[in-house]
Amino acid sequence: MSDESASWTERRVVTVIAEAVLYERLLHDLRAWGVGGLTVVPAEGDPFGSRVGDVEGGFLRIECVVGTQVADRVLRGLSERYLSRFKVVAYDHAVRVVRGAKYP
Amino acid sequence: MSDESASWTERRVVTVIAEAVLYERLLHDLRAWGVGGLTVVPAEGDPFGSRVGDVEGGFLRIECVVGTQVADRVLRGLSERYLSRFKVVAYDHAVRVVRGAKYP
Amino acid sequence: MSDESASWTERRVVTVIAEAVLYERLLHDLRAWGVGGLTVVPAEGDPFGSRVGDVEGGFLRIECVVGTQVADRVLRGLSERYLSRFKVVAYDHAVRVVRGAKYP
Amino acid sequence: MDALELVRLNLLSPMILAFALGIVATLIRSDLRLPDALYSALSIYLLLAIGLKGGVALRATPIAEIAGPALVTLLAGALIPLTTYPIARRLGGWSVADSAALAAHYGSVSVVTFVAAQAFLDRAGVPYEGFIATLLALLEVPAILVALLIARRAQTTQEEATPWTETLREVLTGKSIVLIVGGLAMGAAAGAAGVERVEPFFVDPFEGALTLFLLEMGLVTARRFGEVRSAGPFLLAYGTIAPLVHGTIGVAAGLASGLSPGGATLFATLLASASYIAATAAVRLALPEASPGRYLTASLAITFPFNLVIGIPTYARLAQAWGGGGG
Amino acid sequence: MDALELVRLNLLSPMILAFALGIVATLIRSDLRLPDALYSALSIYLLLAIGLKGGVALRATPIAEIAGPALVTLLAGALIPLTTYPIARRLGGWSVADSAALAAHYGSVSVVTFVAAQAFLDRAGVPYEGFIATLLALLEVPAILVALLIARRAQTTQEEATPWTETLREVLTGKSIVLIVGGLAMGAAAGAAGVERVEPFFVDPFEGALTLFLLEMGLVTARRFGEVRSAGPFLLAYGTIAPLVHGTIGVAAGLASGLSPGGATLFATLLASASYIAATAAVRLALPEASPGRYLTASLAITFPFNLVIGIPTYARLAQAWGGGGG
Amino acid sequence: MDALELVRLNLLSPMILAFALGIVATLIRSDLRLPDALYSALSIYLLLAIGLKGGVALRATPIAEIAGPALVTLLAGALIPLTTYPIARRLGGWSVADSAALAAHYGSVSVVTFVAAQAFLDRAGVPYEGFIATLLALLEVPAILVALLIARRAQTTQEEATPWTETLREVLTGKSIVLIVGGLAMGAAAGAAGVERVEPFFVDPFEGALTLFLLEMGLVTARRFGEVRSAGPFLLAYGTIAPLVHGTIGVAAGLASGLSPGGATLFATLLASASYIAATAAVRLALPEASPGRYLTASLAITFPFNLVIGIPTYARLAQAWGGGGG
Ligand SMILES: Nc1ncnc2c1ncn2[C@@H]1O[C@H](COP(=O)(O)O)[C@@H](O)[C@H]1O
Ligand SMILES: Nc1ncnc2c1ncn2[C@@H]1O[C@H](COP(=O)(O)O)[C@@H](O)[C@H]1O
Ligand SMILES: Nc1ncnc2c1ncn2[C@@H]1O[C@H](COP(=O)(O)O)[C@@H](O)[C@H]1O
Ligand code: NA
Ligand code: NA
Ligand code: NA
Repeated sequence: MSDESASWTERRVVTVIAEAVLYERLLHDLRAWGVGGLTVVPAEGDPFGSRVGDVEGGFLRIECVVGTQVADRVLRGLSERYLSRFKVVAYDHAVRVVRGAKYP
Repeated sequence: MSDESASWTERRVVTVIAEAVLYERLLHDLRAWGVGGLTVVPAEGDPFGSRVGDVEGGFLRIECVVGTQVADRVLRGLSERYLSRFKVVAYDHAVRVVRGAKYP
Repeated sequence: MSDESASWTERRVVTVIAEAVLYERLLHDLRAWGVGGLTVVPAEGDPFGSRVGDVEGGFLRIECVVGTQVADRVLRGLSERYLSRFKVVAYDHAVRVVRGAKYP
Repeated sequence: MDALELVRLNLLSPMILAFALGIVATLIRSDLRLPDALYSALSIYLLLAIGLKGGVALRATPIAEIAGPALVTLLAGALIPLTTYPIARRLGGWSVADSAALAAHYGSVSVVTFVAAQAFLDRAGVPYEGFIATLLALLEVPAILVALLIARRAQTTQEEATPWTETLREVLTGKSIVLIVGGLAMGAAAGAAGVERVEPFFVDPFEGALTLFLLEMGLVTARRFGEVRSAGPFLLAYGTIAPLVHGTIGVAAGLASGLSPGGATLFATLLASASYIAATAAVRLALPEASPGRYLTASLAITFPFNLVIGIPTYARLAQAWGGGGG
Repeated sequence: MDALELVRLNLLSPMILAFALGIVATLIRSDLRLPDALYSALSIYLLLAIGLKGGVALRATPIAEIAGPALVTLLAGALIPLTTYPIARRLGGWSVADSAALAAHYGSVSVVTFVAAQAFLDRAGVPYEGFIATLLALLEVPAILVALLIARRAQTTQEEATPWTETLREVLTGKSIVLIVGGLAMGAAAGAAGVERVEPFFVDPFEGALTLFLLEMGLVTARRFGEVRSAGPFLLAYGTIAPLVHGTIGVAAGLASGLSPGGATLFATLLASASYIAATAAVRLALPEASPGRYLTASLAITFPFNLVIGIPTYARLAQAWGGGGG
Repeated sequence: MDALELVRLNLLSPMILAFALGIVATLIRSDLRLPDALYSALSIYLLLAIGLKGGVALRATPIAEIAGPALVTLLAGALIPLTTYPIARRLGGWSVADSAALAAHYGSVSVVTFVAAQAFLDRAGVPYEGFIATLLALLEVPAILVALLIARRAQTTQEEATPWTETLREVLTGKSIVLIVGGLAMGAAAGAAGVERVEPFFVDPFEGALTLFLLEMGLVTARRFGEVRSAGPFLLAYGTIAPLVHGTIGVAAGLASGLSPGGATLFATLLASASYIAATAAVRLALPEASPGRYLTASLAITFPFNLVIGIPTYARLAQAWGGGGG
């Protein structure tokens, strides 16, 4: 084990910030695009923004560690199905993980 | 639309961690420095730290997607007006966004 | 001061996502590995995952700004002591900070 | 009780005062903020509590007595969006999505306004039919569906649209509907004796919890005041005239369908109020291109305080006058 | 009270109805969710409240009266894991870690099930010894320790294991134990007169708060139903037979050690219920390789609803029959 | 009631026991933690509730009766920082910022201590003037302003300082002040009859909610015990002597300005207690270079438990002795 653990791999972290109301749909789509796991943190609405979150449960910050291809697929999918219609912010960046095999 | 959506742009994400008590001031300054939107997540105090958050509402983790110039301005501004006086942590890094035009 | 503030330094942000139940142990180990401060955000369980968090207090997202060596030590330590046994996700990436001297 | 006394009773209740405090706090830029979790917890509590209470009453109500008001409710739920939509399109000059969103909000119902009206009647000592919470549940959905259907017909392009059945499912399983309908079912199943042991939680502290909730509503409402100013005269006009019209019709229809003056007041409040939970969630999902700066500002920052302060006592006064409540 | 009436009383209580509502909401894929903070707040409240109430009773109880039941409790806490472990190993063919985890969960106790049983007796008007909450505190720990010791003996490799004393400390200082034991101490120190002024918070609204908590438990339980299906027949069999066996023994042992029929019902519930707080936390820390899909699914998605709906009234009926409660 | 009985009554109240439980939980390194949202929710509740209650009393109080105590309060709010500052500078050898921060904290008031004193008197059956919550609101601000002014004068460099008016606004619109003043206004406007219907929420469960809050205070306090040790003797001395001195003066001044022994006890508690909400927020903003390891440790980890356990019964005893309450 100690052998494998020493090796870093590069993966990508995709961050999606979206109205809570989109949660179920996003989960469904992210899974379809190949995301294997994710972490959700409740976020407050944007004080500069439209404050729709104020009355309907705020925003969610979703973060998933994925491989490059999944990252591309997620960003493309979000762009096509969400970004033009909904209040969604999405970006990704490279990170260094251990045991990268867990995130294909 | 599908054309535009395929193109990634590089932007920066500035992350600011600060005592909740600074919220109003930070909002005001961030806006002045050109930040167009942001996401706030309530954070717990640092267990190694001074625990001032314990009694006055904890910390906030503020995250904003911005262009390079705004990022520089924010980090410089924070450094001048906050970092030496307040318990503030700030950093930024490059991310890949779709529809970068939204974050000048 | 304005002189020093103008200079950026590169540091690393290590992000650890772990069951809340591991909190005390993680704090202890992170400190031992040289982490000087950190920010904790409560996170919800993974809807795709085993949902153990549902009944025992969810997950934590821990974020620490550290130097390269500490980052290596933390990732290696997590890999050896946590990743194979516990539900822990950990990664790091480079960031630009002001007053890097605070995070050795 | 005369009109002035009703107004005084309403304005000086802790509920309304808390709402005012929230507004003031925002205007003086206070850092007062309720934790999001408290807001959700309170709304879950309020929805479940009115459901429970309504369910107990429902169980004791013969179907014959409720059939009339229920029918009128469903009718109103369809008619209000059908009138709101063309008004917004023509008089407001709004887009299809914006108009349909407004229709969904004004056809549906504001739970908090309803609850405030109940508390108002309790304070004034005016009796009302307990089963009216059932009508609230009935009125939550139809207007949303009608409005979405209108938008669907009017819009030609439906890029990447979610299937209609999925939208329907999302509306019907929305948390506010699940909680009210669930509460009604719980109350009806458990009955008065079964619910008695949870009354120290769901009934006695209710008005206090509502007071805290209205503090938060005040904070949220005042944050939208900026948008009221920039929204133009149509929004302001619609947000104040619509509730008066719907409320007046509601009083008449309520009395006509056999409700007591108290019941007719509540019924009027149902029609007069504009949703900002169920309808907003549905509109966010199904009509995301509609601007919250319009529908949310109208329902939350104009009609909600209007009903709280002016509407409710007005409908009560009308119901007394027409219903012969005397008083 | 006859058996049918007991079942009806149980099924139609707001508690159980709320649990059912939670299940339904998950099954129809509603977006209803309680904020995490509300879930924690309610569990802190419930634990402290039953501690307080138990402590007041404990103070008024002669040691002689409690010694018998306490001894039986400790015995049960050791025996249940000692029987569960080999059953899971042999009949289930489970791994050491999985078997020990199951043993820890079924030897320990579900606080919510206990509280639901108390509320059930209160509704039925059946008296019980107030000090039994003390036994609950006693039963939380031993089974966990025994199960971890079993696993320790059986496992050869202990890679990077945390020292045993550290694990022991973590189990003993877990929040549920601190709150119950702390509550007991507070109640015993303050006495009935001291606690009286906090009763409008900790006692009167208790059953209502429990109802809200059970709504969340329903949501959480139903999310595991998928795993029940995929978990295989052993899990389903163990999750329903074990509580019946432990509960029946519990009724007999409770009555034998001098408890009233009501007390024996509670005692049976302690034995029959399976933990999903204290034991789960301990197992996550000390046996992370055990699969939550097994131990948590069994205790939370099978045994918990089983006890709520079938177990508790069954134990109560048995205790009446054997204890001569008449009825 | 004799002194010993007062101490016993205090120590064995659920409030103080919960505080002790919180301390113990931290010392044994339990993972017990209240969600942040619960902590905020409870403090909003407590502040609004004491405001409401005080406002109802205020409405019934002739101005003449309150003028004396109010004047003394404002005086004390100015004098305590004026004495604290030089003491910290000279005897403690502290920096300007640290000394001014300490002055702000000890001149201002701890709401929880005040509320605990009220609950203590309620338990002891000692009557007091209800309007004293008004004095609490009066005492929150002046000391903070005086202390910040002192610091402003003493400091030469004010790098990037926020304009003074902005700081003043931030202090005055801080959430604790908005909630207490708002609650007072609500209570005064609604009157006893108006508030009655929210009493099952804001009044009856109050002491229980306070008990839960003190559990959290115990957790938080104990986390600072390490800093008490490292902080040196001056902090410990000031943190225990100052409340005794201020409290004793408070008893005398309270009685002299016409308060009953119960009222004088509360008044003494106001002076004796040290803020850790309003003052802390203001100091974080305006004097960020002051070390929380000093001012927060003194007010939270020393003076707060000191007043809870020793101070309050002492002031009550003094007030009885001097005020001729007999007892
Ligand atoms: N790919 C991933 N990206 C981000 N977080 C993850 C990922 N996979 C798992 N997690 C987090 O790790 C926790 C445990 O995951 P699991 O082992 O799937 O139960 C989850 O609750 C998530 O918070
Ligand atoms: N530049 C940004 N950086 C980070 N988050 C943003 C940004 N702009 C908007 N958001 C998030 O997206 C949500 C919707 O924004 P808006 O469309 O401005 O209402 C906000 O509540 C924020 O949480
Ligand atoms: N190295 C770090 N990485 C991330 N967050 C930090 C770090 N150091 C401090 N913080 C955050 O900054 C706040 C103030 O820290 P302190 O000055 O140590 O009290 C803490 O509560 C943390 O949330
Ligand atoms: Na309506
Ligand atoms: Na058991
Ligand atoms: Na003071």
